[in-house]
Amino acid sequence: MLELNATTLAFFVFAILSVGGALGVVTSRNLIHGAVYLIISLFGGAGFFILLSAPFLAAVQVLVYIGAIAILIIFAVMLTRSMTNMAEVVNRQWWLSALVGALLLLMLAVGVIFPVWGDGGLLPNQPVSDQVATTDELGTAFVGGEDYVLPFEVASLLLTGAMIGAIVLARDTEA
Amino acid sequence: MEQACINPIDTLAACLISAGATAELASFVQILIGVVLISAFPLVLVILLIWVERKVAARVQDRLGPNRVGPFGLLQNVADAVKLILKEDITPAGADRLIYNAAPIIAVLSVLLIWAVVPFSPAHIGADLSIGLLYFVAISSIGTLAIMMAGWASNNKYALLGAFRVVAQLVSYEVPMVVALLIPVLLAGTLSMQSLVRAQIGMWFIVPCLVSAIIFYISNLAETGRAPFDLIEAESELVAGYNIEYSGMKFGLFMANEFMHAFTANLLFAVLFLGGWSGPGAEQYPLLGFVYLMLKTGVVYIFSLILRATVPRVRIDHMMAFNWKFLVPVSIINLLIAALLIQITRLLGIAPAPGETDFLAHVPQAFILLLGNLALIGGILQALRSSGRRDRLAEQARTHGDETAIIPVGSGD
Amino acid sequence: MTVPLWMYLLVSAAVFCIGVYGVLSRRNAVAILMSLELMLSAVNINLIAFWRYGAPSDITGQVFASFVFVIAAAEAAVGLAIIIAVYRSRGSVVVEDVNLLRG
Amino acid sequence: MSLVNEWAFIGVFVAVAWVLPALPLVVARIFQPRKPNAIKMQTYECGVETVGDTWVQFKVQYYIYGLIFLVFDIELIFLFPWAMAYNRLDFFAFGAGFLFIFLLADALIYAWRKNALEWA
Repeated sequence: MLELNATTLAFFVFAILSVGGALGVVTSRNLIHGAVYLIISLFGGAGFFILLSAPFLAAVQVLVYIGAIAILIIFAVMLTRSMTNMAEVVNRQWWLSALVGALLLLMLAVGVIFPVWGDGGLLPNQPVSDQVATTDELGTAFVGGEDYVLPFEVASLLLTGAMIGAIVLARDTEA
Repeated sequence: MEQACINPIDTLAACLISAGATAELASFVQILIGVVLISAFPLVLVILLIWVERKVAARVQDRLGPNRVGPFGLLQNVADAVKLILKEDITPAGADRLIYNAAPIIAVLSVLLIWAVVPFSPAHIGADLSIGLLYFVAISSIGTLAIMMAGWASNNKYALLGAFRVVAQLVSYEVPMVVALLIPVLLAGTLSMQSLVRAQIGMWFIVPCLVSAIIFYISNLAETGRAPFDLIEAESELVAGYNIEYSGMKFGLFMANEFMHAFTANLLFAVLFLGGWSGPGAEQYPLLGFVYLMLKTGVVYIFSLILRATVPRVRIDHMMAFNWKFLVPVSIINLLIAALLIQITRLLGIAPAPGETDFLAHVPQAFILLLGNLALIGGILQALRSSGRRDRLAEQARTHGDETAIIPVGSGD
Repeated sequence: MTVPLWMYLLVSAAVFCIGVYGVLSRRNAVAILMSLELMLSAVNINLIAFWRYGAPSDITGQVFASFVFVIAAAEAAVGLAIIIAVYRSRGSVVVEDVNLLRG
Repeated sequence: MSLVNEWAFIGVFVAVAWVLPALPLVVARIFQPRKPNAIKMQTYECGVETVGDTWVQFKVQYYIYGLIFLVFDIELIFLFPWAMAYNRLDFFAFGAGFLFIFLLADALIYAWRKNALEWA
């Protein structure tokens, strides 16, 4: 059984944050509340990244998701006045969707996660080593050799395309 | 490190362990004391800061400033705080109570959290995270969120409109700020705040990164909502901005947050560009390093106060144009120039070795980078002059008709 | 490290499935987009957990997570822009009301 | 201090530091007079009662600024590791970084040319 120490305690706090926040996102009637729940859930994710020795990605998660995407979502909610006065939050097949989600989770848990990585499973469920790559190795991976230099540039191209496309779409065409 | 021995908190932890406590408990107590000290310090400091600000503004405007309560009016802010506590605070009808009440706390927390990674001296830092600088940028974005929450939860058009403007301002000025921060990282090769300060022992980053220091300073003024970018409280346009519905101590928290944030921004400027705690003797006597840091911060802070008292507020469209059409392009060009020059100095073999603390070893690279920066500043000034002249001539031609559009010789600049 | 890998995978799977439910059931397009972001974030937790437990000395896991961030951001930017454009022409963000292909 | 200990500090900080700003609010709650009434609780609007919904429609320009900000924010994921590793890399790294930034600058120039940066 798990021993209770700071790491496991932090894990459970983050697990509650991310799952609870996720439930809030899909159930809240008010979309701004939904955005706040999304932020809570993403904070839980950032906590996991810290526990998993990837603090750089944790900071990026806060910066990108919480600092930028959440702000963008709130702007969009305001722009489309879609926050309130929506009589029905979910569509008619919502129970079907819930069934699909629950079955998927069951299938993943019973069919994949426990047999393979559970206690006594096929593969080890503890880290193979504590030699963790650092953030500057990430930079070396991107531009140090040929490995990821093409994806690195393509990412830039993708962002440029997304930005131009989004500006074209979002602006008033007649203006 | 031998300085750690004189750290009273470490001594206390050692005492606890010798008294029979477990190592976990001792380190927890150690962390707890550190947290309380670091988070309480700015909150106490802010009372003094508001006094300094009011005194400086008064001196610039040929007034006396607060001078009734206590010696030199020092207790004026304590009296103000007591007043704010005794005041009824009103939660407007239709407000979203939970978010409305959480917003000021989150706003203050977002500034306090920055102090956790500020290196006060070689031996004193809350947490020397390996990604300290990125942590600072990430935490700043939470402050933006707090303002958005405050504006939305108030259920007031003006508050919401004010919040939107502020958020647009904050996210816009974050772009040049972060691009400017990349250049010290290029030089130091690390994101840890303590290592960034150590990299400046030989040469302060303001010399090789002059342009990025200026960009960082300007965008920090905007990030903290200080004059001339204080549109957050544009009384004449938006009544008061996002915090209009807040009263009593909740308003007080927003105000304290603003002053604290301004000081924190100047503190970070001193840490990142003015060498932080570094100075003669700082390694031997960590407390001296703290004094150096506070002195450097004080100079920058007073400068921003004088700036506040002298410059008029800019209009929001001008402010946005200044950011997107001036600061962002300049910061990008500056980044490319710095990256190129650093690579060239390395090819020439005159770049200092990593961890070099000797001043002279840093001179050649810093000199070349400074030259690049000065050339960039010269180019910008020239471009501004010619574009300003073009606009002026176009304006003249439009208002005076054709015959005065002929420029008299020699009046062109 | 005392938390076994399956616990991370389970949490990430749970968040992912909640996201699936949100995408399938919500009527508001912005809410659907938020659920999509949840799914992407769950994917990232999964990636990083596998990286940390499987090959922590190799940076590849973090590289892939970075690209997931890029995809998430591009998706949010373009998706929200499409929603705003549709709202402007149709005056609605309810996905059932908006069917451009059917006219 | 080890890596985990550093983050434990941040964790305790988040858990404890919010008490400090919350404290004056609690103290104020105890001491302040509380006499709410309907007129006092009205939202503030130049002395007149609020007309209509608070959620008036906003300019799309806010979204555009947020969008450009998002794109530049994402760029940081790549540029911060690039800058950290820069001292150990050769001219190829400069070229790669240059191309990366140039592509992004392209997007900014496009927005500028299309007047998407105007506040109007």
